[in-house]
Amino acid sequence: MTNFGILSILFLLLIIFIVVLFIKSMSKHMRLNQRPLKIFIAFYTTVLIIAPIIYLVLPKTEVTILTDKMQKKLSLENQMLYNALFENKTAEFDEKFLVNEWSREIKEKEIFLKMMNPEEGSQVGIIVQQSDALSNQITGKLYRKNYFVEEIHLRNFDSVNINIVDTLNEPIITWEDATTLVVKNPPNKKLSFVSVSDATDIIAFNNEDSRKNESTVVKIKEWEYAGPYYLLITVPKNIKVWSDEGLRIYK
Amino acid sequence: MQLNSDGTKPIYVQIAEWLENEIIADHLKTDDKVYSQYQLAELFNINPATAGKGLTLLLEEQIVYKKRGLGMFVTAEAKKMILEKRRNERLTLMIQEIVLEAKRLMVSEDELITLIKRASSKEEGK
Amino acid sequence: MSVIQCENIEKKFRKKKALQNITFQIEDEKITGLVGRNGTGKTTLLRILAGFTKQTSGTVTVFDKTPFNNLFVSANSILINDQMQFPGSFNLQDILNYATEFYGKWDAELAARLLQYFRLNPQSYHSDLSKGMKNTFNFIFGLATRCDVTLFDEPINGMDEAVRKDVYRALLKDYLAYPRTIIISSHFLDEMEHLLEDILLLDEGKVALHKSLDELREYAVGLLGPTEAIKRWTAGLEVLHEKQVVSNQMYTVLKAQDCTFNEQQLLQEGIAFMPVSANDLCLYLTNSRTGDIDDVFNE
Amino acid sequence: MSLTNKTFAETLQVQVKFKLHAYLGMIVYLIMVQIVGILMSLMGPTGMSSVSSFIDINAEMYTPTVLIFLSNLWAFYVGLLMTRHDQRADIMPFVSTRIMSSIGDVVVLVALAVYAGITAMLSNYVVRIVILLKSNKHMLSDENMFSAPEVFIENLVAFIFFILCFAAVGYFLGMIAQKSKKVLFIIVAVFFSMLFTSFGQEILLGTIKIAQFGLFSFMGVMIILSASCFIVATFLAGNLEVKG
Repeated sequence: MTNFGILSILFLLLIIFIVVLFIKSMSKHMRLNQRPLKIFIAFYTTVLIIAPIIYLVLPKTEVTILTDKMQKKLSLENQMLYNALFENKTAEFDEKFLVNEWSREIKEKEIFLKMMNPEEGSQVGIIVQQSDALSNQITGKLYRKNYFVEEIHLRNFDSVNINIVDTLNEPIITWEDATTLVVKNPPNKKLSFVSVSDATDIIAFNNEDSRKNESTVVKIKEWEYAGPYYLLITVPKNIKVWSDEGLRIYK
Repeated sequence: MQLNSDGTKPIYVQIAEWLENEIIADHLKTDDKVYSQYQLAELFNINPATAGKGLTLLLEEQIVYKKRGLGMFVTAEAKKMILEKRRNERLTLMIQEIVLEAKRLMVSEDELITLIKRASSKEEGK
Repeated sequence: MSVIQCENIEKKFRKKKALQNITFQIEDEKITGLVGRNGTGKTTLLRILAGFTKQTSGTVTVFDKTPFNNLFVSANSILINDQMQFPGSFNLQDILNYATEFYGKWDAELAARLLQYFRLNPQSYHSDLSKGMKNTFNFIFGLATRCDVTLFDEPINGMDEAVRKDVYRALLKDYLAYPRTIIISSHFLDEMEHLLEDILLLDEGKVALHKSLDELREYAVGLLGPTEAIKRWTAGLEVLHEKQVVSNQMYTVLKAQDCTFNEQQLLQEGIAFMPVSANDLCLYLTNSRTGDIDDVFNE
Repeated sequence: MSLTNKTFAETLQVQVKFKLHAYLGMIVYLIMVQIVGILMSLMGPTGMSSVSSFIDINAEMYTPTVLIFLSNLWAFYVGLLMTRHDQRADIMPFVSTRIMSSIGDVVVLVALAVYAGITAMLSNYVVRIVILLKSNKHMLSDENMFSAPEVFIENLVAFIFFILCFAAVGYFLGMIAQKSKKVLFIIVAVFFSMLFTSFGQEILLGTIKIAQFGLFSFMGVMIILSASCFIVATFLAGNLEVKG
């Protein structure tokens, strides 16, 4: 700490020196008269006084910071969805988690599932379900569970968790040919968060709560099953499903 | 009116002389109020103390008199006294010059007196 | 009543003595001329009186108070010099406005009228003025404060002759209307000696003379005549100044009190009496006695 | 002879008004410094980012830190400048004593520090407006003077004292420099040697620690530092002659 302290003080003195030189050279070139001075100062001051009011009325996209209770509830929902997917009882979750649905008639007796860029880690969990129907109809349902950003530490703030599910891009699911279904990870999504404060760390008083800023990290919660998406594919029994990654098929 | 400030004559003397001239010229008559030292100071652009000194000079010679709180006024004999004084001064000066000149020309005192007497009788004979 | 009293003032800058053994008193409502050659400590003396500088030893009182760090003295005295400066962002009008607030007896109308007369634009800036105009403004400032002790240090430097004349006149008129203690130091003694009542002559940090101007005029006499005759008459007397005019004629200045000789005799020997002007006398009193500039070239 | 006899307080009042006007230029420098501070805040916010396989998260933090820092430098400079001969000479044509002039300087510095503190805090809101207008970012935490007035006021008060302390140190060093360049050199040398010795560091860090206990101890440290600087400087000024 002490070495760092010395360096920062030396750095501070260097900047003092530069600023003093800057102001000195400025004062040589400027002719400051009373009236324009007063007008300028009054203008600046007025702008500053109005600024907080403007700031207050400007529209802002606020994020909901999850409480522990909320987060538990959301996690529970995720768990229930997960269970439902394997028990073919998804109907009650459709309203909340279903983001896309399709069906397709195929002539062949088999289909191939292909994952694009699996080395990045799939963001989509695929569940294949056999139905008793003897048609050539294949249906797909894309679910998106609750998804959190966890532990955003910002200076004096506690770490916060945020449900970012609404903001994610969807995976891309396409038919490469008549029998090959390709699932591609969702395109990269950039999320920017801003926090503003009147407090600075120069005068961070010995307040235990505001001292958790030793490590500033953003962590994305790793779930037991990777990725925020599930793709539920329902195929008739007479159609075989193949995949390079191997599959468990549920009845 | 300009004062001569080359140092030949102190300013207060010049002020006194100027006031005397005013009296001789009858611009100031008996019992007239004389300019105050402040008026004189402003008139001649001089320090009032200097002007005051000029007035004091006249006061001492009794050409003016002081009325308490009112100022200085011309005395009745002022004009006469000034004329007398100037006459004396001028004559003394001229005689001095004559004496000096006579000495240079090696004219004796007796001869000089004779010369003066002759000039005087000539003047009377006119 | 004496407004200014100095007793044995000494002022040292490092080791150099700027003033020594200065003792004098200045009475109320007098205009005193402070004269002396360059570097004889006139400015230092005025700065001590104004409380800008502290004397090394001795006592100074202005209104019976020590001027250094004294608010009362500061409120009732002003020193005008050409190093006077005002905040760069103030125009002349701003300066005058503040003077109204600072000085109890400030005459704003007089200041405004003088500014107009001397063609100084109230909207202009002090630092933009030429030297003469700056000094004119400073003079107006000093006059309008109506301070009971007003000190002018070389107030007329850089002014042209017409302005100088007006300035003298303005000073006199305002002094007549509002008498106060004024000290003026100036090189132009013969131009303004009619304004002065007293003369304080400094020479090499000491008071050489402190007299009324009239006394000064009668203080010395000049004798002009044959060298040999003058030498004979002035033997043993204090000679203030002497100068060989032509080979056998010389000019000598003596104290008037010493000249008890018979004028007639002197005149007979061809020696003429001449009055000595105050300006010349001050020069003689402060010149080094060992001759003048001519002697440098006569070697 | 009728002499004016104004009280110390009356004259001081006029003098403070005079000096505030004379230092209007300094306020303009402050504004310029703050504008630089606003730009610096916008260019380099304190923040961090994290990249996961398909989400990049970037989080930024905007506080008045830079503005306070720059305002402090400005205050230091103004304090230093006030002690310069030509600045002190500005009052000489008017009514003053050296001590009064110095007290006037202190009052003006306090006023300037208050102004600088308020404007520095408010400048942060200009930064916020620009951020909001530039892109619609998610507000992770919006702490402002309406939602958390206690934070605003606490920091404002602390900043004013912080700025004042810088001004006081500048004033003190400037006055020392006027008195003797040698002493100034010694003081600066002592300060630097303190940075490099463990004992000196302990003193400095101890002071910082005490200051960090809370608003009141921070104010206490700042007041003690500023007051001692001002008192010594005023004492020096009382004996300081105006050179000519």
